Amino acid sequence: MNDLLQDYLPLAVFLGVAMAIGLALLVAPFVVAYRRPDPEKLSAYECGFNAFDDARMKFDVRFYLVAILFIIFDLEVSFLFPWAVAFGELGWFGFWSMMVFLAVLTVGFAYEWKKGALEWD
Amino acid sequence: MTLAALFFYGFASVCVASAFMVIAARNPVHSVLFLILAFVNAAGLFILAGAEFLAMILVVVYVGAVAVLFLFVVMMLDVDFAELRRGSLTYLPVGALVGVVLLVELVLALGSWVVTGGVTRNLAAPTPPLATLTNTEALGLVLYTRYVYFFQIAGIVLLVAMIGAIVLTLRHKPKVKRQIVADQVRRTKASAIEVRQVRPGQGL
Amino acid sequence: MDQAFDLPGLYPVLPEIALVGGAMALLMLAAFGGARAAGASNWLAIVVLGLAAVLVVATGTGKYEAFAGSFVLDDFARFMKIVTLVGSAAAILLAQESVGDQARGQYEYSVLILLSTAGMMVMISAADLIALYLGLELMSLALYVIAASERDSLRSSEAGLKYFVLGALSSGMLLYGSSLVYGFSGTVGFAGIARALAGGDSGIGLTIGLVFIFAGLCFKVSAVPFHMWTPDVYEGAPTYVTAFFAAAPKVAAMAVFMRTATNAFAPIVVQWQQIIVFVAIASMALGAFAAIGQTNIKRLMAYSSIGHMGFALVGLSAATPEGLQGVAIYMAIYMAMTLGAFACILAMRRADGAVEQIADLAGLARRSPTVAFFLAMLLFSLAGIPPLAGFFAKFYVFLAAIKAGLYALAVIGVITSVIGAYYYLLIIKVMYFDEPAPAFEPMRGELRMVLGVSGLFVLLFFIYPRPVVEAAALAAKSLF
Amino acid sequence: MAQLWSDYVWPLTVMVAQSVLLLVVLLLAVAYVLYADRKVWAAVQLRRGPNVVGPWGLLQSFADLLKFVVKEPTIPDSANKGVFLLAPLVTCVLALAAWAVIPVNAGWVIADLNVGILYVFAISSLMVYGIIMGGWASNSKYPFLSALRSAAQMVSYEVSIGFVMITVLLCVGSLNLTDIVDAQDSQWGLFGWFWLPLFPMFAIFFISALAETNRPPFDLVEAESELVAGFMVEYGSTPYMMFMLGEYVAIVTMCAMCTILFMGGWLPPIPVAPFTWVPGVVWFALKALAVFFMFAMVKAFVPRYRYDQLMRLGWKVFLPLSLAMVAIVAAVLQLTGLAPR
Repeated sequence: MNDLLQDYLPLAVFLGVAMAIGLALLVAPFVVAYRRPDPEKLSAYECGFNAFDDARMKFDVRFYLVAILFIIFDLEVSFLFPWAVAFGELGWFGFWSMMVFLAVLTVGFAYEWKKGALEWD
Repeated sequence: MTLAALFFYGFASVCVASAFMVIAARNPVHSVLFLILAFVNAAGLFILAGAEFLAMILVVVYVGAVAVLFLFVVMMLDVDFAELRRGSLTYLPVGALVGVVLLVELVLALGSWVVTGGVTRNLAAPTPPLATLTNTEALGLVLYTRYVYFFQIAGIVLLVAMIGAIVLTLRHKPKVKRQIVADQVRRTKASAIEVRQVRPGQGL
Repeated sequence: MDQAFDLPGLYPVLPEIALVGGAMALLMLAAFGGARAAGASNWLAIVVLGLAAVLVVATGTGKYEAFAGSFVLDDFARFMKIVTLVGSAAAILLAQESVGDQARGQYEYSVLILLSTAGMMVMISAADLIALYLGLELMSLALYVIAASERDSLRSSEAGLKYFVLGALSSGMLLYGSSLVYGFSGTVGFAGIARALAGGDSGIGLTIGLVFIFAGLCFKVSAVPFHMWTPDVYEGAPTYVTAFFAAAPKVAAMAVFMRTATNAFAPIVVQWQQIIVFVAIASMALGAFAAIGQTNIKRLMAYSSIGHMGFALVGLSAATPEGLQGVAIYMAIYMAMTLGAFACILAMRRADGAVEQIADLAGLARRSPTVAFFLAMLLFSLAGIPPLAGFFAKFYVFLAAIKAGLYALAVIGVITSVIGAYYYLLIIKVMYFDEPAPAFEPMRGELRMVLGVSGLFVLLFFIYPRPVVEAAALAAKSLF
Repeated sequence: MAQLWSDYVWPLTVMVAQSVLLLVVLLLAVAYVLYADRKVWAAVQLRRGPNVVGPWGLLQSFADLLKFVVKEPTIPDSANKGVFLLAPLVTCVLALAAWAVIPVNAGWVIADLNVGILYVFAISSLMVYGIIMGGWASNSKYPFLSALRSAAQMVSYEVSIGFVMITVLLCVGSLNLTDIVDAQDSQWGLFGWFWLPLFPMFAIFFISALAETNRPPFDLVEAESELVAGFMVEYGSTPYMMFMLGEYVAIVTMCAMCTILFMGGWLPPIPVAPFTWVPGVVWFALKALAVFFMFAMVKAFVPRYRYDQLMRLGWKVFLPLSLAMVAIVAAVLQLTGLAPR
């Protein structure tokens, strides 16, 4: 337990140092650089003319579908990690256990494919 | 160990504070970003508890996948959350009451908690010491054999989620021309080119 | 690795495997087999449910355990599983709509029903908190999708969303309770929890955990403090979906409620008895009073089902084998009555679409006397008028309550059922004595079948009640 | 007091020193990787590339840094200021964070985590936030479209990367990155590394890494002909540079991961005398550089994918292929009894 935390302490230190470097870079131009903002300079870019309307808009539900499918497959991958690590000791039972799990999700995948959820139009 | 305690209080207080900000922030995107902060701090707490695998999975699944979906929804859906929120103040007393009740119960429950011999004796699969087995492997050793039933049900739940996502969201636009790679590859010279003799002045 | 996991151990789980395997096969067949296979999916789903029922019966009697005790197949599980499977099959029959309803032709409906039923079976057999939770989620997730399945209908989407949000809240409570129970007892198995409770040194934490678990389960059976979703979801969801919601999931949730209460929390029966008594009284009262003003028949059925869950919980609060026998009988009869009533509601359709106001039933007796007669019988039975099945259902639970010394509860139950009779009789009055409203379209064959079977069951139950009563007695005994 | 020194202050100082050292080396490496990228690209197009600042243009990247720092930072009026500035910070810090667990030689690693590869996986799944946040906070149309595209794109290839990692883990039996390299140590040298038995997965990993880091041919995020510069349109000065820095650090990370997973990390290609004398870190750098050379070449001569083709490749080709390979590799290991115990 203590050993475990000792593994993570350098990680925390490293993240701290990385954060410091990042912050330094971010702040640097605000300190040293010349600044003279004007309204034209600070307007949103839209190919040279003023923006027609707000950039917040509704978009295709397809992006949500991709995100949802990703969550499902991400979970599948998460289930695979401990399996892969313990694989040698699990034997055939563990192997088939995972194959059944993957088969269930492959059925879902085939269904998605056939329904056209993976098409992009 | 004092360092561990320091980290614990750091993670815990940031976690609670950001959880509070999730409901207090005016901008829903800020809410989600605070939610992510809360998740990351919870992962930190998991590590302090020795559950490094769960900590990473928390980050991968909740921060890397679920919160992305949340962000999609609140950033891009263009919902006027201020409007939605307007009525919510009237429910505040009820919500606060429920929250207080939960808090009191939690305090009562944990206040009386002593790890009795019974608790540790009853454990179905005690965690092996970290020195001998990483907790990823310890999990792997029981999840797919001893707890195969739960594991498979989890698979079926994911299947239902897939079907549900498609039933509820998939719509096909009519008249979309799609690229069918197999058809393109299958074209040969014979099927694609026709050689015709064109007589001058007559055309085809 | 662990030799306990050889294949013969899977024998009692075969019905679940059949359901899930059947659902996946159906999904593949319908997705790849074209329109004809998709059209046949409802019938195939019924075949799969039948197969599962046969497999349940084929296990004979006695108690089997699988997966280190997470899965129990005893007489109680068998009884409840058969009831659930019949309920799901009937719901698919009711949904087999031949004429132009919009969502038809979607084979996902029957696949989701199969998977949801698999979740119910897992719940019914659950002997630990993880199995309970997973079964519940499997069931609910499919239900959320089904509730919102008519995407173009605002009401359906709203119903799905409401159901989902409140359902997620209830799952959260259940999980919170489960984690408290696990933390204080060190185990998730029901037997282990009972041992820890009997040991007596577990403090208040287990009781608080119990309260939260019960709150989560009350959501699922729509008992009173957690009933808010019921009327809106019943009204908003497509009617054939409501018919499903009102039947099988309630049975499964009640079954898991019974097993949790009697197996895991047996040593603190005094504590949970109080909760159940309160919930039962509140549900009966709300079911009786709130239903009176309703004009929409689906909303009315929602309040009616809340009331009926209250009556069923009267049996559970007795915490005796007789009481649980009463609940088992109650759930079987309740399901028959509900499905019959929904067959009639689904038949309320005119050329311009389905209607669902009580006023639309006016003069039904003159338009189609047979349907009116059966519906009247079902309503009488729901009201609990002898000698119909509904009377016996109430009789057994009240009897058990009196035997357990819960006199006040039994008296309140009788009073609320008298009040509740008022609105059932009101519908009968509308059907028989009001000026006829425009006629409905003729009833479909499947609806006739469901209505006929449930009507006859309700009507003739008193002649030969033994099989159900005895099976329920066996079932209740196996819990103790 | 002396105990406080030996227990806390000294170890912490060492850790900070190590971290700073690694980060400085990493940033220097990135500066020259950037230079190499431009040079390779230029060479393919028969140009010179940067050749003015310093001998052969070697100081070009440092001049760029200086230029960015003295440029005027602008924050659009309509932007969400906090998130706008947070986005580049997140991108940059996350990209650097992955390096905490990457071993460049036996024992040369900041934090030797048991779950190292999962940590890298987690970090790479978080990289999408910088882009979404930047795209959203700019409150401008091009960044918005770009953020959408990139989120869907990165998420799609994440899954295949996960499956590829699983196949490697099956052969190793540990999540620790040092263990993964050690598992490739054999008498056959480079033929014992995983690129040979898992060649299809190596290819999938390489291509997915391109997509994951938004490199050409999958750079639809910035696709200058349609989205101008994607989510970075509104950025300038160091915030812009931090996005670029994050991107390149992520590329170098992916090269390093390729090296560790498939090319034996710091192991010499032929385990005999003259090769074993060379320090491991040199081998590691050489291998990572070789992978980066492929990155650069792909950028130079593969045309950009169309969005639907990109999604098709991810979901319909890589996902089923890598999923099948997980099953096949597991079956083969189980049948031959080669699975590590």
